[in-house]
Amino acid sequence: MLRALDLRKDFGGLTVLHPLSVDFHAGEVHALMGENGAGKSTLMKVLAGLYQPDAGQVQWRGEIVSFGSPHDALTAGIAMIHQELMPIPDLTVAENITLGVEPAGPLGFINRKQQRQRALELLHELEADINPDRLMRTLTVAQTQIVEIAKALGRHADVVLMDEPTAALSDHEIAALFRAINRLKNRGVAIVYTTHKMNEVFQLADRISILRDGRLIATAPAKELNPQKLISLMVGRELADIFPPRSEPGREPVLEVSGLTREPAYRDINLTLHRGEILALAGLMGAGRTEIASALYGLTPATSGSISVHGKKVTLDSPDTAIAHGIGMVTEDRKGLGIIPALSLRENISLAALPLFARGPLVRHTEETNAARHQIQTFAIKASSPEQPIQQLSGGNQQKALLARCLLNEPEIIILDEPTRGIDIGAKSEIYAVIQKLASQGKAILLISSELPEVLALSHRIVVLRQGKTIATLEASSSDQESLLKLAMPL
Amino acid sequence: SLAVVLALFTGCKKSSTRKEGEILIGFSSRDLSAEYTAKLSEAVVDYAKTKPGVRLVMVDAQSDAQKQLSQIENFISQKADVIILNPCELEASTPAVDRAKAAGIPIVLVNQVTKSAGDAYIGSNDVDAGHIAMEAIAKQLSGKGGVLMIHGIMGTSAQLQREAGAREVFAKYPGLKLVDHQTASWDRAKAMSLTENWIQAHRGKFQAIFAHNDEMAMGALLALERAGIKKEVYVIGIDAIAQALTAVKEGRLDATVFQDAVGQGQGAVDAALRLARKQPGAKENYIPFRLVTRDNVGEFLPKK
Amino acid sequence: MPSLDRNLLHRFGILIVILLIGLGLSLTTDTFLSLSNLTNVARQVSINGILAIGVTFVLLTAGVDLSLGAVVALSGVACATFAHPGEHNVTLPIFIGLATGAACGLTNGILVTKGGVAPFIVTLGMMTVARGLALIASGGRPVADMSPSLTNLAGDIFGIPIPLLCFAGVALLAWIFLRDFRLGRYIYAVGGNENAARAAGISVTKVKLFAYTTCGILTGLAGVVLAARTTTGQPNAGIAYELDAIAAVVIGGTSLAGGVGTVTGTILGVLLIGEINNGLDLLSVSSYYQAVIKGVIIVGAVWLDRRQSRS
Amino acid sequence: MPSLDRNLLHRFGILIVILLIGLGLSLTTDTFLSLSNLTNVARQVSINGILAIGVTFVLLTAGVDLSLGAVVALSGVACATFAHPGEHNVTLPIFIGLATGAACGLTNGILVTKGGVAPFIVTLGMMTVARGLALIASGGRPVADMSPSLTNLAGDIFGIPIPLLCFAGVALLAWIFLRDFRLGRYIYAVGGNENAARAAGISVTKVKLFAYTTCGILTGLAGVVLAARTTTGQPNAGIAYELDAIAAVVIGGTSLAGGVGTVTGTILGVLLIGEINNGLDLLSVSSYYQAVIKGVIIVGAVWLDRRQSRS
Ligand SMILES: Nc1ncnc2c1ncn2[C@@H]1O[C@H](COP(=O)(O)OP(=O)(O)OP(=O)(O)O)[C@@H](O)[C@H]1O
Ligand SMILES: Nc1ncnc2c1ncn2[C@@H]1O[C@H](COP(=O)(O)OP(=O)(O)OP(=O)(O)O)[C@@H](O)[C@H]1O
Ligand SMILES: [Mg+2]
Ligand SMILES: [Mg+2]
Repeated sequence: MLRALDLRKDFGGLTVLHPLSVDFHAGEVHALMGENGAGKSTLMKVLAGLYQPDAGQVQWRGEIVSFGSPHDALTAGIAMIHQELMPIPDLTVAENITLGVEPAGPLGFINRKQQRQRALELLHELEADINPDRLMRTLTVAQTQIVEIAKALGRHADVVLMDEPTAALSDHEIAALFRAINRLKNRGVAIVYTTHKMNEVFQLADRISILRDGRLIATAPAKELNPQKLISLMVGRELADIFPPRSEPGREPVLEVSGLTREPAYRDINLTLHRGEILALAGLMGAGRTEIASALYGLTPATSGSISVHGKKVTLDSPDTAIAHGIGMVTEDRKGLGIIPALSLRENISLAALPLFARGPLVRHTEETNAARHQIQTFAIKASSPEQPIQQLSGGNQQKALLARCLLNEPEIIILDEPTRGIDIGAKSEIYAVIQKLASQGKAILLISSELPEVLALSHRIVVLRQGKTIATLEASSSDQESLLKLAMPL
Repeated sequence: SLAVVLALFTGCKKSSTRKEGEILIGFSSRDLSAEYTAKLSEAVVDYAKTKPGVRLVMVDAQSDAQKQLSQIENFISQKADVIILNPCELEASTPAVDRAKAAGIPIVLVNQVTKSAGDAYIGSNDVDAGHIAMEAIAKQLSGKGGVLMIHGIMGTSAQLQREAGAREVFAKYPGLKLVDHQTASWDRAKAMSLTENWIQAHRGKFQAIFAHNDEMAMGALLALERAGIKKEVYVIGIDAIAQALTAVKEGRLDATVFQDAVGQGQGAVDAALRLARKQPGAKENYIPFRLVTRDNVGEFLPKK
Repeated sequence: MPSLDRNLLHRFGILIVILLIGLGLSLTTDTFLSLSNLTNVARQVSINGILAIGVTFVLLTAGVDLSLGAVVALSGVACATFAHPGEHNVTLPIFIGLATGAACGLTNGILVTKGGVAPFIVTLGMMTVARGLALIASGGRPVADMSPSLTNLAGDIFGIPIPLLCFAGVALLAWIFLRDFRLGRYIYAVGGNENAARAAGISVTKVKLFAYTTCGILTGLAGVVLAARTTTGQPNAGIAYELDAIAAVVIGGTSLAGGVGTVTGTILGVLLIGEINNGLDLLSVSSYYQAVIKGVIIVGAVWLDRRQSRS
Repeated sequence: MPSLDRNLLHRFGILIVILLIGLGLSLTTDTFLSLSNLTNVARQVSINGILAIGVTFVLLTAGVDLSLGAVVALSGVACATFAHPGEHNVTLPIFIGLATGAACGLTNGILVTKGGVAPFIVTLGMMTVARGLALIASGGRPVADMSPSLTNLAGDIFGIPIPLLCFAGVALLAWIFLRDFRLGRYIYAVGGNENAARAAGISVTKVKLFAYTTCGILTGLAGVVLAARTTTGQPNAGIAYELDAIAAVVIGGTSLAGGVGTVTGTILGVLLIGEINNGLDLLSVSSYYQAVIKGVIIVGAVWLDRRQSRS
């Protein structure tokens, strides 16, 4: 139905997509797999009319077409869910969902009732409970992602390009999305799907195309592949075990939290984080994990309760005081609280640790550059040079850069909120190794992740949250996904 | 916060409450940030204070004719007994005069006329000022030579009329050549830059500079002095502001044209009171401009 | 509708300040609350009001328009040139005035969208160009001798100033348009997140062209009203009008970063500025102090408003 | 170091326009390329240059400063008041001028950061307040009778205008600062993404206070230089200077949205504006047409530059 013919895309002399051809069929889920920066998003954006190809063509229902803008692609029946979340912060959820296709009279007078109704239907299809009258800016990242999905579904398109739609979602919402995708499939819609979550691919995909460094490596029916094979095609080598062994945590408490409260997000939270321990916060979307982490990092201080670092009570009212107390954090909101888009990769990496490379007020550029290069190597960040503006990097590579930034400071207490969001499987295993190494060096790590296997395999203990309250604290080694989910579900 | 807002008002209690039999004069000044107008307005205010039973309310139109019109409307609703208007513009301030007349409130114009005649006029004709200044140049150059003219803000009445006066003189002396003319928006720094550029472009081709006000004349003077060619060029401005008078006395500035701010201001108050008390008097009172040179500058310098 | 009505409450702080100042003025002067004075205030705010509504469209798209004052002058001159008595029907000069404004706005829009030049630079350029054109067209002289049928447009009808009716009409249309029309919502979308709007299939170019042209037309209208009110087309009228207009919009809660703001907020901003100007004149505060007090009140009002809406 | 030097090339388009206009002027006039004229241009651009460097700091943080012109006037008046011959040492009035500017800038910064009021409103308020204070302090009259030791500061030293030396010194310091200082980097970070900068442990408040205060100090310096040049402290000097300064910065490629821009770009912007002003006077283009041509050239130059840097 939709076909890429020898498509090529360059950015400033750098070829990001080498001429490649793929077919996408009606009623089929076609997964695009590849490491970070392989060119998956770029391919999708070309198909969606957001980028113009530098060579090659797009064939749509047998005809050569050229989409000058997303508008053209949408009119033709191609919708896209973008990896970069794109909310319009001061419009309502309903307005965001129906953007561009508002039910309106001949003069353009919007029918608010229908608009709200349509939004509710789409949210319902995704089994999401979000009030359509809320302003987008009040939503969490996960909720924003659901709205983006609903927006694309509402186009009733014949092809839906989904670029990591589940990156910010937890299992509950993912299951709902999969049900919706299956319904689309049965209606004859072609789905192009990108993800870094291996289990999803084999659950969903009919066919899989693998990209590496902008080249198409293979296209094969999903049945003919298995995870090992897929990974080795993506990465170009075998990956033995992605989860490294855990080291023994220490006994000495590093971070103690008691009675932490900020209504309505969370109340009476008590936590103790020991030296060398990895403590996970688990819970469903909106359970309050991010909010608690934000309080521990001084981003949004709690209204009551106390926090002690190394036994000393501290007041964390801004991130700089948190950093001064040896706390570092990778935030979940990569775009809003993470990257400085116009600055280079080097400048983004060194930002929080600049005092380390300074003589008095002066920045020592060579040392800074060396440190940045080192981090780029450690985290295998794919960029043309450390001087490339970070906004030009692929989503996964931006995420790696933020991890690199946080760790450059060598904080004692590390808060990781969805640290591997959008990171490819190869890099993930490296990051897991880094996390374990940090723990074995005695750092205390607070991990928030919506990927339960990750939580179970990495952490020592798991605190389960439900609607802002601590429900249970479990030993990771003696827990499983099902019991975790059961605890996290609201009654 | 409430207290802060209310406190703002306590300073000015019932300041606008009328006393019995008091004469209320509304005065709209063209622009109090311009030195000449400020001087005139000060004369109006000070002189009104010496009159018993008179209260004068002054507002500043900041060179905006529409704002001035609003202020006259405000005076009408405050039921002023008489209005003194120092019009921003010849044309655009006309509706203000009409509005006052329609409301039956007598109106005195000062320093600048409008299309509709007021009930009295005190002032001078800016065309004369341009004429006097250019005549002085013509006399200095014996009717032959190159002249540069620095305009005020283009399209303002003073600029238009001063230019018109100057043009009359150019028409009279075919030997006088207008080498270049440009606006410096009444601003000293702009006039300085302009003159610096002119010195580059027209050096030797001009023997005099006529600036539409003294601020700009001072700017031209400073540029010429810096270039060391002041002796070759005759510079004249209009207004006779303090610094210009001092410069004339010191022999730096060649001349300026005096406009009697105090005379105009006091005259306006006298006329306003006559109208309020329905006494007869001259409808128009022209106070002539006078050329100020080193010879007569003593008369104009503020008495110590 | 929800987000907009809610916003009126968000601007509650400004309303409180307006009422407090009004209370203060009615206690300290006899005239402030009089019908004739309130009519005055209404008449006086109309021109700034029309401009502020227009520039609200542009600010919502995250743009800016510095050319308002100069375009007011140019449109006024254009209108007055065709308004000599007996020459043309009264509709022609009005049309010419609006068309001049529209042309300037459209040019701004084209340079911003197709040319990719920052709105600040484009409209600053338009500011000098329009001022120059106004001077050239008028020969630097005010264009007088306007037909009474046109200048009467600044008068009253049933005791209500016609400029106020224009302002009210424009505000009402803009309010409905921005609240309930697709294009109106697209203006918010483009200002809120231009990439998202484009990805949703909205033509960002068209939306911006519309916003700048609408602002231009309303600027033209303000020029016509000003010419009627002062009975002349003044080439040097309207200096710095853009600042008062943009200030009113921003006081009313519109963000210069685009995507947030309402017509009701803008109206409150216009009223606050008008009330301050009127009040300070009524109290006969000396003009040097007026400047200081006006600046302090405006910043203070916005500060209070933001504090209040944060809590 | 690299990212900043790279930007010089990015602004290549503006450099080309400057050189082309220069070539045109040296062909059509005998004087443009003369040493004395170039010295003139240098002298004339200095004040705008100092202001533009200052406001670059503010614009980089995604702020704006509309109070430049009024603060120039206020600082000039303050400086001149203490500069009567024989009263004080020459350093006192200079210090007073700078301190006045610093106080205004700091106030702006506090209102923006602690008060949470939009920079546009804060600095617009400061614009009226500072103008009012300048008029009050001077009684509406130019403060004359300045000591020659101060006014000589507008003169030359070894044939080089002292104002130019000030501009060059300020530009050099700012260039090094924004390139090599931690705080300089933080200014870019805050302007590029304020929330992310905060999350990276940067004190956004301190950075902004620094930017506004620096801008204030440089505005004070411009006020002192202007007072020295015109030998008076003028309460109504500097009107609309902010527009020329911001225009220069934006022409030089600094984004009003913050986070992007360089000192070298700003210098090019300042030179372009200075060259146009000088050239139009040398060619004796009539005032009316000067405005039109100036507007067209500025927009055209930025348009060319953006086209060129896109390819
Ligand atoms: N605007 C741009 N300018 C320059 N290079 C770009 C630009 N956009 C993307 N690239 C480069 O193109 C390459 C492919 O990026 P793309 O976003 O398609 O990767 P991806 O496969 O989606 O990766 P991820 O899994 O991390 O999302 C990357 O190396 C990236 O740096
Ligand atoms: N349905 C909802 N209605 C209103 N507010 C909600 C809703 N869901 C979540 N929130 C808000 O979100 C906050 C908790 O979200 P937080 O981001 O901390 O959760 P999380 O567990 O990290 O989930 P996520 O997976 O979304 O990151 C609370 O402040 C809560 O007010
Ligand atoms: Mg991607
Ligand atoms: Mg979260």
